[in-house]
Amino acid sequence: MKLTKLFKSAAIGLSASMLAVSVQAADVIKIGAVAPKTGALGGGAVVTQWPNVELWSKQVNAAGGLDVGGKKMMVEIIEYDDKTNPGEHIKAAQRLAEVDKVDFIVAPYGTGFNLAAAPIYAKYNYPHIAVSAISDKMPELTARYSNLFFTLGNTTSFSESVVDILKDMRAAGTIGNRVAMVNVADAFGIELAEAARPRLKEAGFDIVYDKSYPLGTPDLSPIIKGAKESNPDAFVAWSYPPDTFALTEQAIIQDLDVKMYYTAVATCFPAFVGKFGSKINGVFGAGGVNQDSPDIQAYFKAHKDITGKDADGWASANTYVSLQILGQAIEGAGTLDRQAVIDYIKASSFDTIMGPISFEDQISNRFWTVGQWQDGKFRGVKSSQMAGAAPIVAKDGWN
Amino acid sequence: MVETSLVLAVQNVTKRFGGLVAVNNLSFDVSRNEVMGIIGPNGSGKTTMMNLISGALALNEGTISLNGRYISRLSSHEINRRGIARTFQLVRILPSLTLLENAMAGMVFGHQRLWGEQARHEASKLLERVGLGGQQSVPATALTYIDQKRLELARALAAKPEVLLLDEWLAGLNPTELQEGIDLIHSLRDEGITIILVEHVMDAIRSLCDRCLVMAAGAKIAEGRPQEVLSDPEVIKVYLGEDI
Amino acid sequence: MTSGDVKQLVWGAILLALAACVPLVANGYWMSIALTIAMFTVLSTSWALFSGPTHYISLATAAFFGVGGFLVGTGMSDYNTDYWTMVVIASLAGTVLAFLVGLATLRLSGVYFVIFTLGLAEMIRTLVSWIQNNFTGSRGLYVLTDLGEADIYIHLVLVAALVYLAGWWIARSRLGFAMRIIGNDEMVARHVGINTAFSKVILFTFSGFVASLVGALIAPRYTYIEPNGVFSPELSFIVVIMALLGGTGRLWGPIVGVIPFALLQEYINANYSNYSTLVLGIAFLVIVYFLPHGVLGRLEETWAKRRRSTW
Amino acid sequence: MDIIITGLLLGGTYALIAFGLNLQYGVARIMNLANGEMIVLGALAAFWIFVADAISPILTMLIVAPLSFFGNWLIYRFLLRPLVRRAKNQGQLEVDSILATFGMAFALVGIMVSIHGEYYTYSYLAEPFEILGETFALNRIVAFCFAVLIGAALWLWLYFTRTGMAVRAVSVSTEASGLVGINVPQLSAIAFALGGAVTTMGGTLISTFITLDASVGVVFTMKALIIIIMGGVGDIRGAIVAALILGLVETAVARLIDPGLTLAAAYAIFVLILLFRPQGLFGRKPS
Repeated sequence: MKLTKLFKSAAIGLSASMLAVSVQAADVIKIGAVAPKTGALGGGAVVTQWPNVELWSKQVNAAGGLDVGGKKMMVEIIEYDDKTNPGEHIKAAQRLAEVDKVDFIVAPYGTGFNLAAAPIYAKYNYPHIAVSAISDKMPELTARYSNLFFTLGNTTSFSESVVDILKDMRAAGTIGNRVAMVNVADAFGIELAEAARPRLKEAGFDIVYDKSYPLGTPDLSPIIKGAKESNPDAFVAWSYPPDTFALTEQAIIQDLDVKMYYTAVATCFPAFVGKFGSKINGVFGAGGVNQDSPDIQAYFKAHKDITGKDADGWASANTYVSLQILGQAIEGAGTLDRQAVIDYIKASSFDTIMGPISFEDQISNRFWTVGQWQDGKFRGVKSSQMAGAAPIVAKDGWN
Repeated sequence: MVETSLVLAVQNVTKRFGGLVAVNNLSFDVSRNEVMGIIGPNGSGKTTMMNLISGALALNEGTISLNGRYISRLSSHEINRRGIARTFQLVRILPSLTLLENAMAGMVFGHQRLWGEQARHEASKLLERVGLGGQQSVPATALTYIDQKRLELARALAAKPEVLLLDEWLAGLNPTELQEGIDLIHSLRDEGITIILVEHVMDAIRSLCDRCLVMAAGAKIAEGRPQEVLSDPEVIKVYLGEDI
Repeated sequence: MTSGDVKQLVWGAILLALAACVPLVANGYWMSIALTIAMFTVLSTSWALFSGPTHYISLATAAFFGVGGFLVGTGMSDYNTDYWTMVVIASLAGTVLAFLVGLATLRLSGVYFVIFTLGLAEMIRTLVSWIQNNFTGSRGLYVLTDLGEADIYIHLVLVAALVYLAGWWIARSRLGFAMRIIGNDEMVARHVGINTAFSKVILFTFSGFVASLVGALIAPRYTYIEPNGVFSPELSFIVVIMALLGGTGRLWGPIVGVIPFALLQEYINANYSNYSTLVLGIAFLVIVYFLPHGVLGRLEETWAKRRRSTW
Repeated sequence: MDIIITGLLLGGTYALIAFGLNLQYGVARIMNLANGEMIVLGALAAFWIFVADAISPILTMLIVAPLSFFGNWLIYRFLLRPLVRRAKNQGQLEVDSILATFGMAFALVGIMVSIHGEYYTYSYLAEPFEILGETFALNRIVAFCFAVLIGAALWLWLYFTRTGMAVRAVSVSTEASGLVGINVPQLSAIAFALGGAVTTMGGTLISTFITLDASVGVVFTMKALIIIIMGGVGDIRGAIVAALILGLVETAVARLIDPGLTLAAAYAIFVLILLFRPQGLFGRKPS
């Protein structure tokens, strides 16, 4: 008796919840996100990628959802940890498409992952707005995958901008011709160092120290010592997050006194200034934002209020922008039809916290390339077509 | 005549472990069809000598030759393939294999190379011979210590060796088993196998050995027929202590 | 060949044929799981061909796998070589490397062997990074082919067929018998005339060849090859663990570890996405404590029981 | 000179990584693949407490050590002891402990990610310190001093106390030690717990100059394994010598040849040593 009752109520509950799901499904836009929470890139994705997914979805839902052809639809995020493993990522992407049947996806984190997953997302024709990917193969890839968009820029412009800064500083008489350059022996560091080498030489700089170090080197003091002995005017490191911290710590300790000091990824992280405080005033790093823009300031505030964390000074905003683009494209197309949304992205200009963004052959040419820590803020100083670049200052010791 | 019957020649062999000289400039010959005993107190280098012959250890100086060809630089599997098989002082069976497989192990890769049905057939005959018939598919771990020794002998014989090295193979047998063991070794000799044995059981040495080599502290102190050697005062002194 | 041997071959062929039919029914998601399973089945089974009988735990899989993937990437990106040419070159290079590594490890045993292979794999990984950085001058390694997951899967099933056939043959050959003797007692093995070095190197080389072939075949799935990704030491550990989980006593042992483990991992990732690592760890501990002899051991126990109860 | 000091400092770091695992593997016979995660746990504690209350990592280390000892003791008692008991031989135990500690490593990573998924980085004693006119990082020097202290304390304990002698006996032969009346299970538990405590202390110290994150543990596990194997299992002197060799080689290669080859050179040295001494520098020859 009791048992049948239990069964009955369970059955009613089950069908009710199934009903709820199907009702909900009609009103909800499902968006899948696969990025690392653990593994080699976990530490970076947790700063740059995940908080923005959270921030954007909460903001959209707080505003009542996205307007899809006159109907307000809430967004629901389905997230998976790819453990910084390409195989895992591909599997999770397939699961999003086949099992969860998500309507859209958030692009993966990291160059390799965006490229590894591109064929999968292309197969299901998801608009794939790759943020954290820097490559010179972008034109070839966008030709191959018509759903793929790039926003963060390419290797060439990143290395060119650094060379431009060196040229500017040399012209101003702050530095001479001696440049020490190091790179992490990983695809990212190798590509950038290779792109920079001929440009530096062409611009008449002497590369007085040019070495790589393996990923995961525990002690980078020999690098800084070696660089210091070469008596450079400028120091450029195509580095990854843990080495960016370690190189800078050693540079401070060894007092590597250069007027131009550049480290690449993670220089813009809140943890970077959190660790070094005012000592890193004048340090250059990859990326940047326009700190004076009211939109950016509002974004930073919302980021802190909603996720409880500080945004970084570069890729965070870009990641958020890519989600803004996706949201606006869905609203603009007025449908969840992916091809329509892709076509809309290709054809339209988007009003984002970084200003208007549009795509030319699926590649956006508006992005920051170099930023600099100036009085506690990471300001964009070099860019491709961005407004509001701050003037560069020479580094004046490690105080 | 004497020349052709020489099977194994050990010449001026020395083996050192760090500062310890385990075998010191030792020489002896073994003729075809002979049973040669190596005796001596514990730690006198008997087992080391066996290991040098079988290639388990590399010697420092000297040479060992089999049928006139040097084997002292060869590795143990090559020595085995030339026709020297052995048993170990502390029994080494192959625990996860069956009895039949244990016996077969000796004939697949060594001096005699059989495989397949023929090998199985020969191996089961050998098991029969050492007294382990009818237990072919029993796992080797199920055997008693004594039966494990029989099994090890079967494995050594499986190679159809020219020279068989027995390292205290008779130790620990009860009188009945001992007699069986001695008979077995006799019959092996009758088949033309040359045998070198390290042994403490004096009865066995007396009844089995044609010749004996007495070692003390790595060196040879006597060599000859068992009766002569065992009555040598020097040998008695070594065995029973200085005082007598 | 006994009738039992033939029966095994027929069964194996039927199962592999069934496995080859998976792309006909699976959707993309199940296809990618099947691909993962196929990849680890081949890697773990070929690993166990060497490590199962000898009990030598090799952590060098990633080195060979990495050489396969990396050479395919380099050849296609930097030298515009055709994919299949590179697959052949890469697996040959992996084989030669495995042969050299096999020779180098001969004197080692136990945990020294385990860690030696780990250190060697790491050395190769950092050397490759350095060479790429300084000489090949690559700007990102792309493996752009028209091969879909189903194609790659079929390739892997073919390699699996090769591995199982090799395993089946080895188990019936002198070589397999020699390996079992070596696993029992290497000293005895030498004294019954087995060239232990030769036997070990042969099998080690074969498993290295398979790993590099798999690395080359799976490369199109990743599109973009990073040395630190394909040489990941984690892969070596996972291969060992899946094989041990299944059981290395039989040729089909690893696969009964790979399939449930891959599915379990998938289930955890799908349902506990925020805590997947934690839940996976706990699941692991539960497996170790409740399946003491691996899946294979449990299966054989159950069969033994059933047989006893029916008789 | 500069190279030697830098190399020694790095070697000290490596010694900190390897001491604990050496005790755990050498005595308790547990090939602990979660060793690196213990290091990261120590680093996480230091980072967390430093960022929250600006408490010195040195102090944190003293708080963490007994906690870690207790925690590792529990792990051994309740998770590993059953494995030791059911293992029929050393090989079986090795396989089981690899599987079990691999699971533990996963679980620990999962826990740490949920506590703090970002990089653990902060500045503590990141100041220049001059020795013979060359500049070194003070935090590395402090860590080196502690490595020396911990190493010396372990050595004194192992060679001059009754328990220490018993521990060494167990490391030579578990069976024989049991026969002469040594309480092997209890000593193994102590060695494992102490090893864990030392490892965590190492992690706390290392966090002052290396940026870690929750998933980085496996890198340290591999380094530690290589060091103890290079030194010879269970030998504390071996671990120290191996750690210093690695530190010196890496630094010398970085300064004199190419920083890109540091790790390759370190592994090459390891490989060469094992080729010529298959039992490690101080290991006993297998009989």
